[in-house]
Amino acid sequence: MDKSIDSVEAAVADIEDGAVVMIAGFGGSGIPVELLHALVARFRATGHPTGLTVVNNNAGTGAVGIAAMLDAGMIAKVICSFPRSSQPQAFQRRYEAGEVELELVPQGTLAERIRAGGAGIPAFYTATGVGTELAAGKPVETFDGRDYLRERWLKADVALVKGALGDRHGNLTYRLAARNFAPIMAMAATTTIAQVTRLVEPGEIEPEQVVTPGIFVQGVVEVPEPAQEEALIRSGEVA
Amino acid sequence: MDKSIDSVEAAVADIEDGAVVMIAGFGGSGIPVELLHALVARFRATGHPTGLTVVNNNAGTGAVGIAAMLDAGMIAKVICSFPRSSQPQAFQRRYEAGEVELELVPQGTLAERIRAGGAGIPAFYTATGVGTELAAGKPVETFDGRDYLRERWLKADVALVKGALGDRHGNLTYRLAARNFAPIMAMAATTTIAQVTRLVEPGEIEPEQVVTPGIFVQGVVEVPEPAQEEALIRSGEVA
Amino acid sequence: MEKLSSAGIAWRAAQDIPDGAYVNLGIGFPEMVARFQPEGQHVTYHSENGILGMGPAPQEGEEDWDVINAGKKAVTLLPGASIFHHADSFAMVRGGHIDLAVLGAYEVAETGDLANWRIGSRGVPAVGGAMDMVTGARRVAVVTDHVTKTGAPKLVERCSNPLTGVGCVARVYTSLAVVDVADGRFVLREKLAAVSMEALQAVTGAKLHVERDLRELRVPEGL
Amino acid sequence: MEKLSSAGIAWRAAQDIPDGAYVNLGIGFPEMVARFQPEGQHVTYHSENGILGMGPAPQEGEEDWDVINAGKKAVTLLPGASIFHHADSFAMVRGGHIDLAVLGAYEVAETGDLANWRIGSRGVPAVGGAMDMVTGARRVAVVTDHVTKTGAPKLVERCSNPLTGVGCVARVYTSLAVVDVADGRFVLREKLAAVSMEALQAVTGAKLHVERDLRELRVPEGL
Repeated sequence: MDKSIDSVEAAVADIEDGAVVMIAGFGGSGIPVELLHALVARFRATGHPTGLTVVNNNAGTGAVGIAAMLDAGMIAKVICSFPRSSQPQAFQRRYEAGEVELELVPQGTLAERIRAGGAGIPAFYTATGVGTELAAGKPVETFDGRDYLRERWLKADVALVKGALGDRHGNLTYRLAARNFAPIMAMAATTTIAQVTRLVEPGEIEPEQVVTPGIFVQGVVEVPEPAQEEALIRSGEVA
Repeated sequence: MDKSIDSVEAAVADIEDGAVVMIAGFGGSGIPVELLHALVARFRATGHPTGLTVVNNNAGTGAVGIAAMLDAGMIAKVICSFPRSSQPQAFQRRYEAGEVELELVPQGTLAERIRAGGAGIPAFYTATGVGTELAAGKPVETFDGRDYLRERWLKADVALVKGALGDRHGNLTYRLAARNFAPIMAMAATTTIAQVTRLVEPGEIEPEQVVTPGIFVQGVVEVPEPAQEEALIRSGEVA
Repeated sequence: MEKLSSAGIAWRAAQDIPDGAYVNLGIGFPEMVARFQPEGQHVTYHSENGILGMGPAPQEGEEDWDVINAGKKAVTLLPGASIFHHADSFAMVRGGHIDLAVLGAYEVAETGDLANWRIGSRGVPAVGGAMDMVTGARRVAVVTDHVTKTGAPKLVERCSNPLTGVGCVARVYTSLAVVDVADGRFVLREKLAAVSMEALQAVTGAKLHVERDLRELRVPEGL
Repeated sequence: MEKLSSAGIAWRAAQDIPDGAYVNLGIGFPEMVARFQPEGQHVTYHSENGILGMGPAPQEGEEDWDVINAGKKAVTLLPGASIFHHADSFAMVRGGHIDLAVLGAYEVAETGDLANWRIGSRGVPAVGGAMDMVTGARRVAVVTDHVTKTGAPKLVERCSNPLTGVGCVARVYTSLAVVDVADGRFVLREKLAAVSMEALQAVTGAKLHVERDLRELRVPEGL
């Protein structure tokens, strides 16, 4: 069972039009830049995939990563908690032109909906958002005297994540706080593709150190010197 | 902020009559034997704590650990998935005599209810148990054409867990599959006490290697050569 | 009546496990399926207590009692194994990440209902992870003798014992046959050559339907 | 009117944080509270993106952009820090494990309602973790100027902007006063000596109640 894939191009080749794509990362940390840019390149060359729904905490910065996808015009909808950044133009333009739909979800509810999708929990209750405009349309239930909203799971066709080590069985580790959404997105997607800084053999990651077990990962591609999105933007060398 | 405690006796001194106590472990793996035996000793000496509700996957084996607590008569109720073992007499006797109440919960639902307790989710839906006698009294809801039961969170006054390393801030690691219920029980209890094989200084556990962050742990006590319950029972040296 | 040994049933069940599958084996007899994994296939075994990549039992005296399976027996970790907590373990199950669960049974109904955790209301009830497994795994198979120790059918129209799950079983490997559950009917896929259709139906508590592709149930000699 | 600087407000808020507390600081101005943690007290700072035990910003040029806070600024990890994923991070928040959240505000109502994520319905809405924080943290405090840039009261009877949470704020540290929310009323706990009761009430959009223990709001010189 070897889940390794030879190139980022091959890794994103099967993503279909209209797919729901979870993209790991918080701000620039954990964004799988090379996978996203391979996806943009594929779209520019072929017109596919298009009409994507992207799930991420944010909605892109500058002209790289998710912003590059927005600029290319391949995203129809964004599900996120914070579609603002230091350079939010890519999203802002599309949003104000009515070219991209926004589903705004509180960050913790977003994380829990994703985790629920991965864990087979179709709905759960949270106090987050009760009494606010983001509660619109959501059933309210009272438990032990407190009101809670019912929230639904969130699943995806594809998750794109960035790992540190990855073995051929799909076991992953992450670099520091680049972990953020990756482990739960890997759980919630039918197909999870991980770019990893180093592809290793099964057994090279200690069983106790595995953060994402291989059962949640369908493809692993080595990107030995990955761009860090924040560093990339600050460097001014924009892809 | 030093959460270390000098002795197992001191670590269990504040557990009150009627408390809900989550006890980590699956079979004999991960059972905090020394904490449990300190609790039994305290009960034998003082008559307290008594009337406990114990949450564990099982209900004790032989005459040690949870079985010793049952034999002592300090447990009023057990919430578990599998109250059978190779030597189930302690529970069986009390159960058949009507001296201990049993709440039987499917193992995955038990784990998820505990996790929900720790994560502030008062209720969630699961397909587990639909159409069975364990669904009795539970609301059923249909999502996307499939029926699910609504299950409530499970919280505790105290969790007793067994770690490998523990630092003074309460950060924990676990030994191999002795991890099992400990991380989620630590989240779900008001007070979590961890016995650890080695008490270390903050910083000695790498941030990425911490399994249970210290925020979930209120007390850490070093037990340098802990008994492993299964090994203890097999050795025939029963406490 | 000629019948397969437990090893024979386990061998037959093992042949259907696809390469690369993530599999959970129930406590007891189903664990035997792992022994007959075909050469060259890679199957990853899951254990409820937080292990993926379980290997066979260690040599006696080499046991590490913190590396056990759901039946509390000592196991080993293969290269590529991982350890996780109980909520993550059942997220794998409930979330549909386990490709196949192989369980034992007291009864399987033609509706796919399974009863395997309790006989009537006797004794101390113990459910473990079975209810989670049968609703969560993508496919549920049963390995069992075709009849009970007293000769009563285990394949029935409706279960008489408390249910583990409703409509959850896809295939049953018995000591006499391989039977699928399809649209509320038992469809016979394979049977031992030495057992006649009439004899098989006589020890089965519900109608066995036969479609074109009925085959002989064969296992290697010596099992 | 005399008023505290931002640093003065942050200093005052920091004095109330108990030793051993787990604290989340909102993006922007609230982050300043960490600078004034009293000597000898141990406070553990949580960041939504999966860090406990955040330390101050690194030297310029030393940034590791995989160690950032919720505002995407580079931070450091202190001894005893831990890293976890986003669902675990918000389990800490939602599960009531964070002792204190300190946030900014557009408006706070005497009912404890908070509006801090959106002005009216203008622009691209962005909520981040604020709604989770105000319902999940055991205690919610606000640091803010007493009035808006145009001089309008921020402490009001009812919020006019979209709510972040209902009845969630326990205490407000402003540039003029420290005000508690208690039983649907604002209770003034401290005020600057130079500001009269009348002047303070005049820039406050709801009745300020005074109980016996009204004290002077004082911060160290130079802040």
